[in-house]
Amino acid sequence: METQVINKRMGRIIADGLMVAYFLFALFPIFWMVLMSLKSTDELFTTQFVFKPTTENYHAILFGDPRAAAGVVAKQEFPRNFMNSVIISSGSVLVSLLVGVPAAYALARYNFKAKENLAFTFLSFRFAPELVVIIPLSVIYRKLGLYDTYYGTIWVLQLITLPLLIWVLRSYFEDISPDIEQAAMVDGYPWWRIFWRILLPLVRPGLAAASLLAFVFAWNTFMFPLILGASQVQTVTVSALGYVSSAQAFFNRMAAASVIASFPQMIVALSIQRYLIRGLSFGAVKG
Amino acid sequence: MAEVRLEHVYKTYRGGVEAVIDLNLTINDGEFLTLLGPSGCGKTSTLRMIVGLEEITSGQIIIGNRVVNKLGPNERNVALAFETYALYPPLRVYDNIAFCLRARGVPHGDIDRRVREVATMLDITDILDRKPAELGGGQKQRVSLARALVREPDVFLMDEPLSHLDAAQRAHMRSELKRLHARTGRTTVLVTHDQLEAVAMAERIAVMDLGVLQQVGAFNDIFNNPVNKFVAGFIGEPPMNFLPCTATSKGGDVVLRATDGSFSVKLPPELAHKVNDHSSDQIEIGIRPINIVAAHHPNGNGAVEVEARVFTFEALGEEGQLAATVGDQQVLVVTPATEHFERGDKVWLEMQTKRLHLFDAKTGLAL
Amino acid sequence: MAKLVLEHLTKDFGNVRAVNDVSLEVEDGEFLVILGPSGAGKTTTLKLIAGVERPTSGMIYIGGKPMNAIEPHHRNVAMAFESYALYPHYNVRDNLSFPLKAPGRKFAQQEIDRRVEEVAELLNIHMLLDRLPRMLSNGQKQRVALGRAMVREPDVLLLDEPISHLDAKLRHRMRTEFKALEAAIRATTIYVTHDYLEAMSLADRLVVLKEGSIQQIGGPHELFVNPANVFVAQLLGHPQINLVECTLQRTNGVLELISTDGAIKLEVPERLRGALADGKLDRVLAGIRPQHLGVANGHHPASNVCSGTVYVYERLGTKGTLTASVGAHRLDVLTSIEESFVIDEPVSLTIDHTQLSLFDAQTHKNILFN
Amino acid sequence: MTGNLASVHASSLQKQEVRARLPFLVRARPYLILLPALLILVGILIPFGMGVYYSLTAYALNRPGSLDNFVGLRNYDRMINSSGFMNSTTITLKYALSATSVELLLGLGIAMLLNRDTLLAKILQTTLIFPMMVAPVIGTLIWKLMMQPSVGILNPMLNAVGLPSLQWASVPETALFSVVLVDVWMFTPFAALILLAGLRSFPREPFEAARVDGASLWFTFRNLTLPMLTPYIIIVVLFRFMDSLKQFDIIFAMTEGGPGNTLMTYQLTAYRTSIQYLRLAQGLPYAVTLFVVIYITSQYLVKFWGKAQRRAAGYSS
Repeated sequence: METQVINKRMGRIIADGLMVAYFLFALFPIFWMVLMSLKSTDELFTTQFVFKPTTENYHAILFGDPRAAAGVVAKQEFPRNFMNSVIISSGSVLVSLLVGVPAAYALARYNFKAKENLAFTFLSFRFAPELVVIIPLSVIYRKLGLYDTYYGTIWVLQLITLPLLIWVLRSYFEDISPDIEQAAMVDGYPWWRIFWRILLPLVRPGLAAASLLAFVFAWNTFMFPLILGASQVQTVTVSALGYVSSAQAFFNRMAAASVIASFPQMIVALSIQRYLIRGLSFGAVKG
Repeated sequence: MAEVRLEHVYKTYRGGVEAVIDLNLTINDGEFLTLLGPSGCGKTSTLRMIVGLEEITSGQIIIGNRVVNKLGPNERNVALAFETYALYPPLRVYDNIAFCLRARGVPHGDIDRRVREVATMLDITDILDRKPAELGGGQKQRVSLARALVREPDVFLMDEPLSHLDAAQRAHMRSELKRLHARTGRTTVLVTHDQLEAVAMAERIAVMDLGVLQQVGAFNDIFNNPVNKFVAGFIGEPPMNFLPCTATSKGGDVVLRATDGSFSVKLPPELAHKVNDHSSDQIEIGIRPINIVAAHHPNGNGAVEVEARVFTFEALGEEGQLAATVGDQQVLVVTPATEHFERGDKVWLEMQTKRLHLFDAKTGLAL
Repeated sequence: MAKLVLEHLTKDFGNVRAVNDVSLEVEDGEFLVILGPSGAGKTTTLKLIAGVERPTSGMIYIGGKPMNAIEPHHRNVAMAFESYALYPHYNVRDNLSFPLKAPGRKFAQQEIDRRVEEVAELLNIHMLLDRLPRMLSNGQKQRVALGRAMVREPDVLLLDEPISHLDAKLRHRMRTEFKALEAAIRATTIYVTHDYLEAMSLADRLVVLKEGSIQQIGGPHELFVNPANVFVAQLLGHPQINLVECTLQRTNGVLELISTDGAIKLEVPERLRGALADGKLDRVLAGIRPQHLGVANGHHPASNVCSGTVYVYERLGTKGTLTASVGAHRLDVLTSIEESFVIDEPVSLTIDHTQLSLFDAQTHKNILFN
Repeated sequence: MTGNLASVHASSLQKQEVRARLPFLVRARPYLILLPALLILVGILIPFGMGVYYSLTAYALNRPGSLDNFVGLRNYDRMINSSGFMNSTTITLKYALSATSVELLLGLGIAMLLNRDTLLAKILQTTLIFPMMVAPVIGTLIWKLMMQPSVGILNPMLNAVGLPSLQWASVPETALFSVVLVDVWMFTPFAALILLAGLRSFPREPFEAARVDGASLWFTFRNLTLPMLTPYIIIVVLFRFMDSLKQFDIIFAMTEGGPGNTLMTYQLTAYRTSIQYLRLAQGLPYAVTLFVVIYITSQYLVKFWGKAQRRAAGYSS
């Protein structure tokens, strides 16, 4: 009997060891990024961990570099890029909500002929390579004057945020028993009032989580603003690339920009822990 | 086959919840015993301790002549049919039954023979190639039983086997389980919260409540001389009526007066002496609805009867069910199919003294 | 309050006919019970009346007005759902007051509070008013669902299996409580159930449904004693009515029923002789209820007695059920719970032939219904 | 049988039929509330259609009038015979297959470890999703920085354990390894979370029954855990294989398809040819071909997932 107890304990130690190893691999890059963002330029090339942390990098990218030599590309547009990202991401989530929430309800509750293929077409947007749509749009947008505008980028981001919201909310609407809706009808409420006072409140947690997740994916996109945007609507993801290719390799500033650009997602990740699985799997897996 | 002895068995879960308290119970070799009690009374914990799925906090469980506390579930040669059948979803019925034999490395030829043998016994030979989810409740139940029986265990345990079946299947499975036990003579333990099921099937019933064994005995002992108010109230449907009274004795006669003063009755000699020997005067009368005769006018000749008013009367085909109010109490009476009562009528409830029970109001113990 | 009329109501889901040509009149204030096994179309019928389902054909009238073109929220119909369907994010008070705050219903706030308090008192859930549905037991949820349907005193009240999801003990208690409640309900009410005890106890009038079609309409006692067909006879009563296939024989002037294997011989009761007079029927099914069979202890008259052996004995609730095998038949006999029998011991049974029902062996229809 | 219904409403049923239908707005409601979504759907299908059309012409932005020169499948023919096509196809498939398989296996391992519900597992699980939340471009830049010979930390770490330094993405030999490493770092949490949710959705009793049946851990894993986990595995494959087939951000941020053509996948080729060299007609065929491959595979995988879900739940599907 004793051997069984021992190798049970050994098993647990090995398992914990492996788990810690993976989480080191997963979290170290983020930790190292924060570290780099606190290194002053002269200490940049020393690789030891002990150093005097400084906030000069954050200062530089947020308020402009006091010691900037003329030729160096002054990176103070970072705050503007950050605002661009906020506007574009929240804009596309808002449009997707206005369009997606009723559509998700219709796909959950009513059954009509083309329902499943319609739902699958939205899903296929998520998997389709976006270039097939973006390349033609790069021509069309220039003709329509939508190139490098908020509206253009928000419109094309529907490719990312709309399918997610429709599928996740559809699974939340399907969780509500039709009896509850019918009870409200019998209690004397027209359809849209029922939608507003019963159905929406019941999917609110799922709605919030799906919107935040859609915000993160919209925030993280790179190809859309890269091709269909320029200086006007440059997002943090596109601007981050600028640091590396500029003449003077400001790695520590890039790290600072990366930290600020990744900060919102971490908050989102922590706040919607429970609903994460359902969002990531488009409603297929109920965590 | 084997006897199962539980000696001073305790089960305390993390956080101090005492699920089983000082349980002493012997299940004789070849007996069909039911472990009955409301949900949360410790019956399932007891079952899981016998099977080995739950640690035994203290005390001993002996199966046959082996102390099994330290043995794993597969070393105790016991079999459990789960409440939710717990069939292996991806496997066909044949593989479900053969699973434990394959796990023990039994040669292929024997596996096939034993699986077909037990399938014939439970008459599921026609669904051996089907998958669990395609089966009806009754069929799933039989596969779960076959899987437990194929290993010829010393003790066969069942956790609420009939609770997920519809009425017709339940009645059918009740007689099948009884016939199965009669044929195999294997020591069998059934855990259920449904007292109808327990009464209908088992030779002996062990009633548990709040982790404590209340009473063990054959149906007649438990039904006719319950040891306390809990057992009396739990067994029997519709449940026993309880009328709280105060006892006074005047010159050898004992009179029980209802605490709300709505009635008083003189006890016949065989009951009177019990009250006299008892320390407290707070007594509760216990009488089953089938042991009360409702009459339109008083009987009078010394019968233990109480005047009441009809609250509701339900004509149910084979019998009637009368709810009569006595003071602020409601008394249920089962009436013959031919009787009829109107709401608000006066009615006299005569209690059959042979079936009248007396309990101490505070402790609930039978006098 | 209003009279409810259904005219040739039919509802198809794809190629499945859930409700088949149901025509029914429910008087103002009547408590009608619809009884039938699951899948008989009971709930669909309720949902057609409430308007949440559209009829394939046929008309629905409430208080003489056609309802087919009117949306549910414009019909003064209330419904308690089998799944309770309480609003999970509202507490009990808001669930109860929700119908009263519907658009088009002008109830002053204190009128709403008064009605909510009153119905909460009636169903004794006044101490639960601030709780959320998920904190309630099934019994409590059932009462809140009922309260929500009753609170606005609708013209028509629809109750879909209100107490069938409770455990046996609680269900019996709730049935008695419902019986007391019946007096307080003034609306025209349809109560749906699959439990014959609820039907027998609560119904002013009883409708038996099978696969969407009405089998019989009448008082509960009438249906119990005089079932229109074998289905109704088997549905009402536990244990089920015994059915013995017999042939008719006239021996020395007395019309007798002989079971096909000859083990059972019964006299045809007076009231059934007329229907058999034309002699067209040769094979019939004799319906004998278990309570009309008894265990003979020797001194009974010769006729209407048969002998067999004990197949199985089971105590259930207030009675014991003895299943005796008599020839090729298995007869259930109701006994007192105190009895006990040994498997396979011989037993002789007496049959009260006066309570007999007879059914045509082919059509399963009661011979008294032409 | 149904009692003599004194039909107060004797008027013929057909006449009633008109008053029996619900108003038009109510009956059309499902389609009305779907309308906005349908508009956006059309708004995306139009450019998609134009994209396919462009790939059938000789359209190049720097050559006016080239749009009206319809050439049919010539571009596709040229693409297949072009020198870079074979390399592009193999690199796209290699990237997708290696990334998906490593993430699946590593994810399964992590899920099994986290499913043990120890305190440590619960704490670590909250941070499991972080790598996936970082924008792919930014995550790649961080790894690129760590791989930097001068300021990077990876080579010093390798040397510390006695391994030689690597040139990571700057040489063809280790370029693919570097980008797949970043993909694995970023998306293994997805596989782990889905498979963990799968493990936690299993009913407890069958596994207890297996213990009572005396089945070994491996025997239970192979006969019970794996078959019941299949639908979740398919979801991971569906999402990861499709996404890594069209991965753009990681490769672009790391090497823009370099060194040379080593990492020129379909997406990168389509981007460089259409956007950088403005030759839409030559770039689009790559994107359209990738779309067709992904559409067919995802159809098949979704169907397969439906079947697997039924089989895992115990139907013979």
